Amino acid sequence: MILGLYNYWVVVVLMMIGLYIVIAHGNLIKKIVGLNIFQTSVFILYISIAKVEGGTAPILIDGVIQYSNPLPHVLILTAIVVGIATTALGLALTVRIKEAYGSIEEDEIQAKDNKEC
Amino acid sequence: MLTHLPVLQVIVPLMAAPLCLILKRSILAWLFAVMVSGIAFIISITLLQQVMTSGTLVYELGGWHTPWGIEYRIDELNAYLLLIITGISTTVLLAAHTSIQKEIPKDRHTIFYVLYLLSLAGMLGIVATGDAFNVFVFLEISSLSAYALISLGKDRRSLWASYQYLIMGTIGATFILISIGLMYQMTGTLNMKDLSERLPEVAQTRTVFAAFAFFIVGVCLKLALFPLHLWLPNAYAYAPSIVTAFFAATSTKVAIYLLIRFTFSIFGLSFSFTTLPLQTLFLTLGLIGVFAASIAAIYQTNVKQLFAYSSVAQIGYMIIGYSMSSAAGLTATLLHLFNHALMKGALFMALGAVMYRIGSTQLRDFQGLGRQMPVTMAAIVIGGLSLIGVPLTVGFISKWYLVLAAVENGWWPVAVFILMGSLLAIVYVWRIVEMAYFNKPIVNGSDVRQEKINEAPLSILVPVWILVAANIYFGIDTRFSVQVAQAASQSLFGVSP
Amino acid sequence: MDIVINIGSSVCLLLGSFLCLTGGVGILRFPDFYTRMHAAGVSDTLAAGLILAGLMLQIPDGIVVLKLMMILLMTLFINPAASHALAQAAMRNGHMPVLKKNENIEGVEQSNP
Amino acid sequence: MIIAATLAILVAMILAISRGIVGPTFYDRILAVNMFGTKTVLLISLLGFVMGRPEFLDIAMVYSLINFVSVIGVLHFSDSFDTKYSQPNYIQDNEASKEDS
Amino acid sequence: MVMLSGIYGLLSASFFVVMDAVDVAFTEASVGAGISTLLMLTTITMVGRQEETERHKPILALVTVFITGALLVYGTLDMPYFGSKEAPANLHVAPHFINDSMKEVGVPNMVTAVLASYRGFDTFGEVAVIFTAGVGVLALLSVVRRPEDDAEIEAVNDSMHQQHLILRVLIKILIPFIFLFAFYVQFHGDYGPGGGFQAGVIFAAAIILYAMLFGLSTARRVINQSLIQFLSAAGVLVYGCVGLVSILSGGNFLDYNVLLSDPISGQHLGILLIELGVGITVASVMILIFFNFAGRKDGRPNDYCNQVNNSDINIETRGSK
Repeated sequence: MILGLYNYWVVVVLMMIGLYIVIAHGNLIKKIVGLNIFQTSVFILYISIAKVEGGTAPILIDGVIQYSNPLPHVLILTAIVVGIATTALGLALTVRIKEAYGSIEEDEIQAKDNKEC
Repeated sequence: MLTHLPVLQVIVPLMAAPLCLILKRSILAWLFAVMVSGIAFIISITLLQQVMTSGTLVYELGGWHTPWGIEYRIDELNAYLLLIITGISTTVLLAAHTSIQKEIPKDRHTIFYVLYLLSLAGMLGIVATGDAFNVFVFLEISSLSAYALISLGKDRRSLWASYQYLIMGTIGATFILISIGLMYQMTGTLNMKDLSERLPEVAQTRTVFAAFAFFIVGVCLKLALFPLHLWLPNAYAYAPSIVTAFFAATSTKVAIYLLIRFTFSIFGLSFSFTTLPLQTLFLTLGLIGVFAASIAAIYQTNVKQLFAYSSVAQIGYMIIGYSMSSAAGLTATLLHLFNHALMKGALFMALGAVMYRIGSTQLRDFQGLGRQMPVTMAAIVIGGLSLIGVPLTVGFISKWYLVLAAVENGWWPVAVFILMGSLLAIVYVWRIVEMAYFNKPIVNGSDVRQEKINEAPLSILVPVWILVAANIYFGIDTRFSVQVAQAASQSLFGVSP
Repeated sequence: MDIVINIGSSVCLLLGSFLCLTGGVGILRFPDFYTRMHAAGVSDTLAAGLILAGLMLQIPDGIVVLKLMMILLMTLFINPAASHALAQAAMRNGHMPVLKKNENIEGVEQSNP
Repeated sequence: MIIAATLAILVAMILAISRGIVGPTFYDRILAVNMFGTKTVLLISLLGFVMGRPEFLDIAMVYSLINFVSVIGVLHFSDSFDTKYSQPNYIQDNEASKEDS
Repeated sequence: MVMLSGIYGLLSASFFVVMDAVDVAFTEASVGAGISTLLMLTTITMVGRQEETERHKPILALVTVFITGALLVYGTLDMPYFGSKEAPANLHVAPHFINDSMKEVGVPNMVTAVLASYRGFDTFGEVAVIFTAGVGVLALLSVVRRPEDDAEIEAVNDSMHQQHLILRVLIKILIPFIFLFAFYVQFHGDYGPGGGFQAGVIFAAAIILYAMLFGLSTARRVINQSLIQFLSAAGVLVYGCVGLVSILSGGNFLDYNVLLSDPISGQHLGILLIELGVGITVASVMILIFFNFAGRKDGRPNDYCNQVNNSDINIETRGSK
């Protein structure tokens, strides 16, 4: 009964892990990894929505009438692109931060900023 | 061609951006960007006229009928927002060429314009679209370019600010994505109109409640509402001045638009304000935001940061108006959107002029600037007065409507609090005025200011004064802004079930 | 004829799975990097070949077989090359295989058998 | 038969991933990832057959390619890693041992 | 950590295959496991691998995480069951795509039909997003290159890459096949999984492979910076121009029906062109991003650092006196 929702709970767990990494880790690269996990969990949520029992991949072939829902797939394709764009930009920022501050630990950067102020 | 205006509004800047990258030469890119932004401005004026005369415009992209395709749906609220964004963008761009000379390395000037146009296109896309997922896509265009623009700042802290913004912004956007996914799951559609028709059937489910909550949190992150505002002051303070002027005047407005659009048009008024204690929540957060941010602003030593905190406070005012969930309150919010865009645009651009001349916006460097840069400082003072809400400026108009709306709702204490918030604004504006006019320029031996500081170049002053003049003009002649804001809020209340 | 093909494919698949498992156990149980690599690299390549061959026998559809062939070729090219590069990089960066005490490379003190 | 092979591969994947987590050296992890990648290629090919849509072998192909690219990438960049991170905890002296093993 | 995230990418991609989302699996495989892992590796080599185990704000993090998680679990309670055919999501809009897309668009792959035609504007936005990322990375990381640097780097590279002889030979053989595969994916997207985005990533992967093994400057000689900048802009423009042409021929933006006299072949042409635009932009932006990351590593970032530091000082001078 309630197990009919297990797939969504996997998403929740992944999302919690991702979010935890983003907030709790001080390392800038790890934060971005966390962000990736967080985003991927949302992708899985969408794809789970699209799955239809007994359906097959949404590419027409003869003799199949039950397909999975193609719309979330399209949305997620777009979202993946957005995700990689964000990752690339975030990593580029990390590189620049390392060059400017000499560190990629959140605490150290903040300490250096406070000293300047 | 007129029927294509809704889409041209967005794709003109969007396609101009890659062209700009091909242009290479900075001056060419600037002229091109100004031209494009000007065209967008003209389009938005035409759109507003069309909407006011003939009602909501609908444009089906790709010729597919909704809900299968994506549609653009322009009503009074959208047209109003489009006008604000393109207007501010054009004025700010006029000053860009001079201002970025000293703030951005030479080889990145073209890239700056490309990103600027992308950001503009992203915001316009968010506002114009009538499709929930399309909102997310354009939200990301505007945010990604925003991160890059902010990181172009001269100070290394701009990088850190941009990184923080990136993390917060992405979490916010992903929350919005979750919310759209949940809504899609319950209704099977992404079109806003269709959503608003199909959501009431499932409004009692916990899934829709979760979708609503996720949306509110996500958009509040983007909005920099009080407890989630931490990214904003740094991002505004260390970004290049032009970028700050543009974002302060527009980007939070777009987030407010999203909030209004989703809560009023999609979830519907009755749902939005009954499932969550939204009214109390937003009222409290708005009030705390006004006070906390104003007090924080008083203690800032960097003028840019000071005004950034003041932006957070102003967002608080808008949220207060929004939380009244009455037509009058919403009108006040919309008016304040417009007016705040004018004030902050003028103020941050004037700061850009200061930055251009003295290379700093630290408060202590403002000593005696009143005499050295009288025209710029006059602009800052008028902007500050407007922020306080002195009569004859736009600030007064929006505060007036806000107080009226509060009184109409019977929320007397709120009205009092709003007035007290203005008192705090007096304090921080006064600090600048005092520093600039009542202190002598630093002339002691430290040879910092051995060369005389001149008035800022005309190419910055003209756009600044255009906005300042608009501040005064719309403070006296309120017909236009009030009329449009009222039409917009009435249409929202008309739509809601 | 069909039965022969079926049996052939089953045998291939089973052998492949067995090799997969051995490789998996090997990568976990062997004492040092180089032996693990031996387990992974050798058994993996053969296992991939067998499984893909087994699949090829299952469906005599032209394009599918062609794709499987491509995958097989890629695996055959890539796996040994990757293993080679990996071993070389490890070697260059100062990784030494674990040897028995009496089989020491000259001049190398063995600390950890 | 295919199901059995799928299961075997899943088990092998688990073993590989545990080696990847345990380490102990950097190269062990790369090895595990590489093996994991190969297994995924096989898994996807098999899954195509399980689901009766063997056209989707394209994905397996991309996988093998990407797997290769990432292993090469790791190696390429590992040249610039400090060797101290690879912790030669078996052997103290690396100088004398060049190609003679 | 990064290795594991690569594995994670692979795993989630296999999950997508199980969920029937082949196109998504395709993309996630090439992006999640490939490109983003590579970028992370590059970043790590540039910033060093120092790690701090200490977590700050763990309580705040836990509280936030649990509130979010609880909210989502709460939200799932009223969801239709996983895989249910009666879920509203599968009843309202989607059946139209499944049943009528062949008639209206004429493409067997529904995902491509929806992506390129029904929701073509989303895809335009997606191209713009990737273009934005490319420009953003350019803004952050591009360094002005000097010829003498190139020579020096080349010398270093030569010594460094001597040992990869086998790989180099192998890659020389493989690269044409990879290109072939990329073109196959690009133009076969109507019928099977694939399309412009995936093809672009594969194409970029081939170039990146080449750059890693033969040195960046060798690769740059083939594809220089201004060329990829131009191409990345051109892809967006191709896409946009298809839309403008359809406006000019009397349809709405991105209405491919009006491109040719026959709507179905118009759709085919439109989809072909926009996928081409997507492919060009994605490939060039990926290459652009990688080159700028790697170029930053090999190049002389110190110049820029000094410049930044100097400007910092300029800012502070007035205040500090």
